[in-house]
Amino acid sequence: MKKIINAPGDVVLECAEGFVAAYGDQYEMVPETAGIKVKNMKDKPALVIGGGTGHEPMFEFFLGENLADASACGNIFASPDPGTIFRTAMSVDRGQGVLFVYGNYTGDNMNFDMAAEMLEEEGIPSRTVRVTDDIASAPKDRLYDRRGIAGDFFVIRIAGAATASGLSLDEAFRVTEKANQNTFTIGVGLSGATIPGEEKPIFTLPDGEIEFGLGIHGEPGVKRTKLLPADELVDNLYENLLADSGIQAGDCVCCYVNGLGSTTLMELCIMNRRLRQLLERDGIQIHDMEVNSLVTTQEMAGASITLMKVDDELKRYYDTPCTSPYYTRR
Amino acid sequence: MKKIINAPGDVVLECAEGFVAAYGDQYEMVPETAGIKVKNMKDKPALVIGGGTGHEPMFEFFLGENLADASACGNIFASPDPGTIFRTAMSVDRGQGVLFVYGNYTGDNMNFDMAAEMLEEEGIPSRTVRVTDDIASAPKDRLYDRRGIAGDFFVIRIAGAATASGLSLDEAFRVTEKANQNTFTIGVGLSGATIPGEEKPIFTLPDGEIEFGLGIHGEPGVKRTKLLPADELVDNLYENLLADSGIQAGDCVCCYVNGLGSTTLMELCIMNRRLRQLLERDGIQIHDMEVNSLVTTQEMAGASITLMKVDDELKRYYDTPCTSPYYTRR
Amino acid sequence: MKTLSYSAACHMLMACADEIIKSKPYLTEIDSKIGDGDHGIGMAGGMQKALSKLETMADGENVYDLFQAMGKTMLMSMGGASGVIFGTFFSGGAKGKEPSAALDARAFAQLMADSLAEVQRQGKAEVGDKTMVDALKPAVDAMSAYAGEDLVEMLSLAEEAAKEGVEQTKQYVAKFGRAKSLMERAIGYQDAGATSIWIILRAMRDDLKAQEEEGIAQ
Amino acid sequence: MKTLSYSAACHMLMACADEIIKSKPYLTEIDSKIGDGDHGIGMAGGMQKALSKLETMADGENVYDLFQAMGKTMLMSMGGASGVIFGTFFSGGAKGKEPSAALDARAFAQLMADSLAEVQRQGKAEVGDKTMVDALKPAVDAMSAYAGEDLVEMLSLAEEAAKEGVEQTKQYVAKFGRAKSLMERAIGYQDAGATSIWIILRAMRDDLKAQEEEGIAQ
Ligand SMILES: Nc1ncnc2c1ncn2[C@@H]1O[C@H](COP(=O)(O)OP(=O)(O)O)[C@@H](O)[C@H]1O
Ligand SMILES: Nc1ncnc2c1ncn2[C@@H]1O[C@H](COP(=O)(O)OP(=O)(O)O)[C@@H](O)[C@H]1O
Ligand SMILES: [Mg+2]
Ligand SMILES: [Mg+2]
Ligand SMILES: [Mg+2]
Ligand SMILES: [Mg+2]
Repeated sequence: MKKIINAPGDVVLECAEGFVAAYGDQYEMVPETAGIKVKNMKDKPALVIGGGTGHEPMFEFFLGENLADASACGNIFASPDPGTIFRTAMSVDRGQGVLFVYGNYTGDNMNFDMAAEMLEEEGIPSRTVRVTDDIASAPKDRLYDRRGIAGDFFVIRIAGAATASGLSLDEAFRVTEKANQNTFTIGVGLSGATIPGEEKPIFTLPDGEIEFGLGIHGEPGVKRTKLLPADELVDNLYENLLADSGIQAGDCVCCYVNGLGSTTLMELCIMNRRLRQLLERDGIQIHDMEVNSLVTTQEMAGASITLMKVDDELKRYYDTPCTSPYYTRR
Repeated sequence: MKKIINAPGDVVLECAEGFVAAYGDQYEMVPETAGIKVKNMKDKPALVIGGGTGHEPMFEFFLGENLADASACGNIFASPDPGTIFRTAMSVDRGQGVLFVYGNYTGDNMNFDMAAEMLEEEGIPSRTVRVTDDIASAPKDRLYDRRGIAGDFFVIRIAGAATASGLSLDEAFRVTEKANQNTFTIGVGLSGATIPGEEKPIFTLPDGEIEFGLGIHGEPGVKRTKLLPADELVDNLYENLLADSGIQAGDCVCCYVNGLGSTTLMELCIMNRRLRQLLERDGIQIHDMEVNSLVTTQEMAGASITLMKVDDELKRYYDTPCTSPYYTRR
Repeated sequence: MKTLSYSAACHMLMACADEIIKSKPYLTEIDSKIGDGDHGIGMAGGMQKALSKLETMADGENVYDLFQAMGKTMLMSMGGASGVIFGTFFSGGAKGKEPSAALDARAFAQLMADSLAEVQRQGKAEVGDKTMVDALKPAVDAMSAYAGEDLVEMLSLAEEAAKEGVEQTKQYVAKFGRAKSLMERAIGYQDAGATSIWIILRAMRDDLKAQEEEGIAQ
Repeated sequence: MKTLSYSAACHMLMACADEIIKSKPYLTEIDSKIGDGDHGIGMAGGMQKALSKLETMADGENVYDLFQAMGKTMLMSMGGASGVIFGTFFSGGAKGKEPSAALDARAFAQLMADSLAEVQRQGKAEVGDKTMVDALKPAVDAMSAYAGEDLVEMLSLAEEAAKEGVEQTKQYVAKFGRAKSLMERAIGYQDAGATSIWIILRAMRDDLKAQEEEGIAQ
């Protein structure tokens, strides 16, 4: 895969600089990091997200009004160091503490926890929500082992609305963790992806095969099958989601069909069409549906379906309008 | 390339249905077509865009407040028939006429012109702007032969703002045509793309090579080179744009870096970083910059740079806020 | 056959549609080589709609109406450049003509010539651009040059010229459609649209001949 | 060598950094086979920063400060899992220890054992998971089992155990990092982080031996 880059070691910083070059009226770099922050930070608990880069727009650019306040960015698919996370948090702390939201991966957990300790030494309280939506990554009884994938989108939206709503850090944490507990995703991979500067794709799939449960860094999934028609594929993903989440008739959900990079919006919409049919068939109420590619894996082909079971409280935060260059809700 | 579809013949309709499944509060199908329209059409000249599908979100989904009112959709990369265009226009006409905006391609021109004749027979006036921003597709003295590519984005935004601003059809046409005359794009392709249901990619590039001036349906470009570093690539595209457009120090421009499908936002931001450096170096004023993938070619890898030279009038329409699921400006 | 009556014309146009529908896999295969493989699908779809339309028109009187209805139906359902091009091939020449109950060889040749002119006005293609014009132009030329009165004979000449035109397209680089991006690589392959024109002209000839032999026609 | 003085320890840690920096292409090559090829780059980058830090610490007194500074510098600059893991390898055991001007074999072995514990607390890897723990655990076991007083001899045993540990990683499937996605296909290749541990222990041994021979050390 050819990539439009300069030196591979510079991609993360240059990417952020190019974003600020375009959207510098709203955003600025966090000093001494490759992360970005909002320019006019409000008086509220700070929401800091982050992790490895390469999933754009997620993390890096998922900032704005009622979204996150700053992103702590590591290298591609690699966690930022604790210093970067600490500086990022400090840059947006307004004396009301910091809520960290990121995907549940060993590297991120270790580095963010260290940053949290550093904040504590400065007397700044923090809370952490590790997104664990990927139902294929570990069985139900090892929830703490589940990875965070496209569900980041929902959990961070709730966190953004909650931290901006006047809630205390502890309350915003509670609501966000509740969103996380109610968010379930399963994905399917169709082809590999290449990291800028590398020669080989991070994984490959035989011609005509797809992999269920594949992670957003190419982590192995749960089964390989032949390519299925879209409807059958969605049926399959949906059944897994319902079985794992226990979502049933009468429940109310927000839905998100996410593309991994090179899967087209056309394909994602075709999937969403079937998803709606299934939910309606099963008497599950649809609070909202989104179709987009917000949590990507470079040029990987594939998609995931996320369901977030919502009660009145989660709906209220979900319905809060939010703005950013790549995702807006009014 | 594997695609997530059902029957290849159903992709266009199912795609639209899946979009409406998600965003049905704002949009609905145009009866008897695979196109979409806004639900609450205002009293104003109607803005109808369209053409072949497969460029999502462009055309199909580029509708909303201060954007287009309806899209007339053909098959993938193939113009809709005149009946479809006619029905689409009728569905949003409010007695103030119809402004058509679409890319300049023989097939689209023939079909839209026939639809315009049909409207005329019904006593409905229409005006047409054919986007001709691709400077690589024909020399300056054959402007009418130039294709419409990513510049669709700017021209349709201006058209959306103009038709919603209280201007008459003729005035909105004049402003939109002015935007078109001042919009210049050049692109580069890095890899091919496959149409759903087809086996072979629509074109292929040798390993490590890129093609300048490639069209958004795989039309041949003007030269092939080795893959260049991002900055060098941008320098090259930029020089071509300046030479062709005559944009110079003191002029004011809106800029758009567009990805073709599988080129990541990271790469596009890296390109934009350099673009800003060049414009600042040359004393060209930047009114606005956007980095996104709004005019795509399935999973093609590549990107283009668009410059629109703006005066006070164009700036005013450009700055009008607009909303749609995949592009919003506030 | 010296005059083409309304009912004979209707029969003939339905035969054209049948032949194109039968040739769907063949046309698709040709379009796959250098195009996007949808020509057979598109043409067959349009022809199917045209057939249904013609079936409702048994009782008409103006021959030109048949050509116009056929073209318009294709035009309004197919989309793409070929919807307009082939729609216009059928309807373009008939447009604005004085109603007529039958056509002689002269009138038929004129109809085809006017259709060609309209196709070229719409599509801007010239001979050598690797399009259906490469088959249609020589066929029209052959018909215009024909001094006799026999429609079957005239259409035989047209069919031969079209066939030769299809052959010629193999050596051209394409100026329209998907094949354009292949540049020199399109050389050696025939154009799908030109092939359709040949099939249509052949179907016309064969059908009129059969009608004559069966004595249905005068 | 029976005691590791502050200055000898500083020299030794700088030698570790030098060796890793020199091994950058080798480590990169190993990581390319089953990882993402950045291990050499990451380690060399962290070590470079650590070197600069150690250069400013010539005048210190507490040996543990050196280990802590080295680890913290790596931790705060490298990122990823390996930044924490290798940072913790250097600083984890030193944390909370009473200040000390020198270390004997016992204290050094204890320092390494405590570091291992801290690495495992952070990273959750066990022997057999194809990580640096596969080299570090046997090395720590060898040091803990060593009853003598000679640091060079003890580190030789550690180096041998680590080398054997690296060898063992070839037969494992990975439980962490990029190699995880290769599953069985990772078998046959050694782990990059384990290789780094071996290089570090070898550098410690070689440097102390050289210091002893040059009579710099006591
Ligand atoms: N401008 C044109 N003038 C005449 N014929 C054309 C023109 N453009 C396309 N064609 C004909 O249409 C054929 C392709 O038709 P089809 O495959 O149905 O459409 P598409 O190219 O949209 O897939 C070509 O083989 C060519 O003969
Ligand atoms: N959880 C862990 N525990 C112990 N060592 C680990 C762990 N995760 C990774 N490692 C070590 O880190 C090495 C990879 O380092 P490096 O290539 O720098 O990082 P990355 O995997 O982020 O590219 C592996 O070879 C392994 O030895
Ligand atoms: Mg075709
Ligand atoms: Mg086609
Ligand atoms: Mg890495
Ligand atoms: Mg690595």
